[in-house]
Amino acid sequence: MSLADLYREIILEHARHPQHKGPLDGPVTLQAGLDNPTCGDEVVVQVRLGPGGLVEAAKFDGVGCSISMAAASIMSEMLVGRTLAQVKELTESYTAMVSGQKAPTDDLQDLVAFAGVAQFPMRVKCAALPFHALQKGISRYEGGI
Amino acid sequence: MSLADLYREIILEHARHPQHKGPLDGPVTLQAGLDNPTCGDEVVVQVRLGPGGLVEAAKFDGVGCSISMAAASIMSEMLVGRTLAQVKELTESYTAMVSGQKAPTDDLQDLVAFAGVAQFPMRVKCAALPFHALQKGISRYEGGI
Amino acid sequence: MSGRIDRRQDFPLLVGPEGAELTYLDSAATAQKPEVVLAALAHYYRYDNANVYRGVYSLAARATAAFEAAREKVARFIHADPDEVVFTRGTTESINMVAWAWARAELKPGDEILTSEAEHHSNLVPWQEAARATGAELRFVPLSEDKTVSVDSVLGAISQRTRIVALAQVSNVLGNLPLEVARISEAAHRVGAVVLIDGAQSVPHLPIDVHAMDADFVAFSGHKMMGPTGIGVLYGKRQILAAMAPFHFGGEMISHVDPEVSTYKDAPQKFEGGTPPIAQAIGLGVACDYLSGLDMAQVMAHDRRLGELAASRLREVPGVHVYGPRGDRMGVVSFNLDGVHAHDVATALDQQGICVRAGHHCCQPLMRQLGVAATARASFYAYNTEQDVDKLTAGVLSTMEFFHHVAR
Amino acid sequence: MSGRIDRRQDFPLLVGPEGAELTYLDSAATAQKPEVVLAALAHYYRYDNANVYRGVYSLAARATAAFEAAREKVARFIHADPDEVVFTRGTTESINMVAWAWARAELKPGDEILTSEAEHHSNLVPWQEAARATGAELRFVPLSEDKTVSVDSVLGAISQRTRIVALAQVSNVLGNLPLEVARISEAAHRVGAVVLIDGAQSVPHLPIDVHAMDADFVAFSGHKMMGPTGIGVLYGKRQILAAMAPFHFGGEMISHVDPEVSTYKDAPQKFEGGTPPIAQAIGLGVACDYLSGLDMAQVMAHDRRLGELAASRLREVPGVHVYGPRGDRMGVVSFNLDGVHAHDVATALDQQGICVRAGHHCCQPLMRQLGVAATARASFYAYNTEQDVDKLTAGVLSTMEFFHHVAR
Ligand SMILES: Cc1ncc(COP(=O)(O)O)c(C=O)c1O
Ligand SMILES: Cc1ncc(COP(=O)(O)O)c(C=O)c1O
Repeated sequence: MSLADLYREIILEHARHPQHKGPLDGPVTLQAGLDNPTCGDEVVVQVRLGPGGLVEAAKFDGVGCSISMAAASIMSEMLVGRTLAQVKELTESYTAMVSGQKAPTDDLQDLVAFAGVAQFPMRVKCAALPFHALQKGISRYEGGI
Repeated sequence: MSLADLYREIILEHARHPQHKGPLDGPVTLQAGLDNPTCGDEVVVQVRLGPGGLVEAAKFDGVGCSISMAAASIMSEMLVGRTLAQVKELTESYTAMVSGQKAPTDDLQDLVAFAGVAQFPMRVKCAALPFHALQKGISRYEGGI
Repeated sequence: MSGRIDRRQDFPLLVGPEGAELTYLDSAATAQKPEVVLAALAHYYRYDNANVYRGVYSLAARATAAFEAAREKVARFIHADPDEVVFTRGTTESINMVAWAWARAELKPGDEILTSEAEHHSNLVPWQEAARATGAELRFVPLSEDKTVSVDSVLGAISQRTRIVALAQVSNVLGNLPLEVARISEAAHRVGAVVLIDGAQSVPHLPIDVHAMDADFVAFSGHKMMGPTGIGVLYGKRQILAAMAPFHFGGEMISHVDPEVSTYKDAPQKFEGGTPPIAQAIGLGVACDYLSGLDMAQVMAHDRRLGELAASRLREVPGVHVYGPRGDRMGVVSFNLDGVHAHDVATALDQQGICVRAGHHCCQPLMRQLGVAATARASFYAYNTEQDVDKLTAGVLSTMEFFHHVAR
Repeated sequence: MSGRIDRRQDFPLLVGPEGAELTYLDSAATAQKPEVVLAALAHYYRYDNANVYRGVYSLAARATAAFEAAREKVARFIHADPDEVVFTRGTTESINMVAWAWARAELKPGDEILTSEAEHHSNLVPWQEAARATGAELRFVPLSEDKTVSVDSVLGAISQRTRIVALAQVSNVLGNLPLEVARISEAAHRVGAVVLIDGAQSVPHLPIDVHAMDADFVAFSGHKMMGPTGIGVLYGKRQILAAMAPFHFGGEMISHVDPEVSTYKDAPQKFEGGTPPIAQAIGLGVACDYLSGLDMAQVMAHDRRLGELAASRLREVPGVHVYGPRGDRMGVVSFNLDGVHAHDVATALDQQGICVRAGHHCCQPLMRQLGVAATARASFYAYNTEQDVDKLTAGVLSTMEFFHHVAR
């Protein structure tokens, strides 16, 4: 395992120039914040559903390491145009990959760059953080909270 | 070290037939109770000083193992006729012997039987208990309490 | 089947430093440790030593993984979930944690704490203090003739005012068969009370399923189950741990800390402020695996067999009194010799290479119930054998001899 | 003289399982253990393992003697008397013991607890809770420009209402030179306040004389001073321990137990309810001897030399920020790289065999004072060498390189 296996170019790029960062303008359908108290990373995810229940816009905000910030950035980008069911599927697929339970699959697209995280056990939480926040937002929304 | 080195005949004899056991009749000049919470042994010592500041009577009461009961019995016997200063000297000499800091000396008389205790570290407290109660009584008396 | 286990060779202390056989009969005070546990401690310190949770480097990852794997092993051993396993220093701290963090928040005047006079001081004094602090009342289950606690008398003593039932599953003096906790839990829960089981003498010696017992808390010590000193467990049901306030405030149990106010993590971390006993938890995990390898049903059968054998042999010796149940029992056997103090018995046996404990066994009220100042106590574990019982019986006979005939 | 110590060979983890050199720079989180400490643990379990105080047999006598000898060694190490040394699990438990048993009995509304925003959570959160429980007020010493606590600002912040001053002698983030505690004690005692020193980062690294410091309490952890996990100390002045209520109620801390009420032993036993961490105390005693053998003045000089060297080397790297005092300092060096998160720095260094910690170091309020979310931290001990500083500097340079140039 070399450092470059973890920090793929696309991760460093997104960490340096995060996409979809900042508050979501307009109506917010679901949102949630989550942090990792052990390391201090914090991320907030906001999503708006549009016609047909498709994600119309997604944004994140927060502070953290390149892994968590890049994951939040790529995630936000990929959410747009998906149904909640598809978002949940993607989330499961991704978290299984970063925790080493599953090999990367094509549906993960750019998120495949995080496959190396599985070799760095203390960084799995960083990579999963934005997706866990998203999950929290979804289950709150579905629970009517 | 054999068992007979610890439990000399005179010790077993006094343990079976303790002398000076029970409450002191008549005036009590000084007294104190002490226990060893770890093992549950308890001893109370009562002393009356007579003319010339000599011990006129000494009694003990309590429950405990043969070592502590025999020590109390022999101690009570030996106190009679001594001044408080002599009693204190005897106490120091004895406790030094049972804790292994000093070889037995003639002034200890029958108490020399407890010399073997020094080889049984967990029993030193038993042998010293009645003398520690006595010390407590003396310092209370001298402190005017 | 037969409860015959022979694993002496795994216990360096028992085979003796220079081949001197030691007859160690004080496992109720602390157990000897198998080599695998010592090896796990050394391995941890030599190859994985780092603080847990806090570091991102690989060494810290190894330490954290080993520590959490230990929690899983302990959880599996008692059929709990890992997040219900709080690491403490031992039974005493586990019970005190409940007496401070749960009882002081929950109890009020009029409430009753139900315990017994047969308890170890560690399951009595914390409740005395909690009662004093909250105004709750301490009540005692009436003891049976043999001074043991029976389920029926517990059921009879539970009232509408009972808020907590705190009892040892096996007494460290009487060696009773384990209380049927499930029946107690059912009755206690019916009146809205919680159940705390002092498992110090049961968890090491029998198969334990905390969910089947349905107790709210179970406290036990690692050192009595072949694990290291300095580690113990408070098992707590998920919901009760979630509602309970933390006890040790500080590093690693917090979520957010502002200068004036803080928020806390979920259980079990919430209750594990500060650097935990990392190596000790790992050692305890290995001890659990070792015991599971022996099969806890076998361990219990072995224990019972030696306890029953020792009790009946000692009862045959004229002038020996054996306390506790007359028939079926666990491997804890308290006894006294007529006219010989328990300390003298222990010293005499020690001279013959037999380690038994003498004293009040941290059970002063029970001693008073038994009408004695102290007892001698032999207690067995998986590494003991029938030969150890033979030696004990022979040792007691010769002690009797020495004090009653010799040197008269 | 020069503070040059080279004892790597005593630390199995540092020479590596199969010869792989590890650059361990996280001793502020936990220290590595010398072989003599591991040998003492193994020896205890193999040859002396028995419960303390409780048995009259020879094995128990050996265990008790070893345990009490350990207390004497620790006492000697900090120039205390043995009965002023209470064994706990670590700094966190030691401070919580004071916050529960002392503070909750002594503090009332209007009283002030004086601490700082530079404290470890373990010396902050217990006081937040004690303040909330008693109505006392939490006050913070103003920090200097470099965010350290200075004696002068402490003296200025002590008021007639101050009842306790609770401060770390050395910060686990800033690596300041040790506070001159004696001056603080004098001022605090003048207004009737007590002083608690969090010695987690000072006791392991410098000569300590608690009587000269005149602090009322000093808390520290064994695992940070080359001892085992699961053991720590609360030093308390004899009079204050005598007046303080116990905290862990149960076995071996009692004097007399009646069903309804109990009396307690004197300190230190009063505070050590239940089976103590016996093996761990013995290991800590050996660690104290090992450190004394190195000479604590040398240990401190070595620490300072490496800390000052690392800080100045890192400061020379463009884009690196080093926190804490600019000149003289101890061997704890927190830093950040422009545009690279501390976790990424730690992972990058780990790939080069260098262990540094990254995060808030259990000091969230201090992080806010420093205006950062996290820092990387290198911390040194007697087994580290100048080569370790070289590796750190080279590692930081190549990390900078990787994140700023490679893969752009
Ligand atoms: C300054 C300071 N105080 C307290 C602690 C807590 O020590 P422990 O985790 O051993 O209880 C630490 C160590 O993390 C520390 O550095
Ligand atoms: C029944 C019982 N409860 C509690 C304890 C206390 O355990 P520890 O000393 O490990 O805290 C013991 C052991 O001495 C025990 O036998």
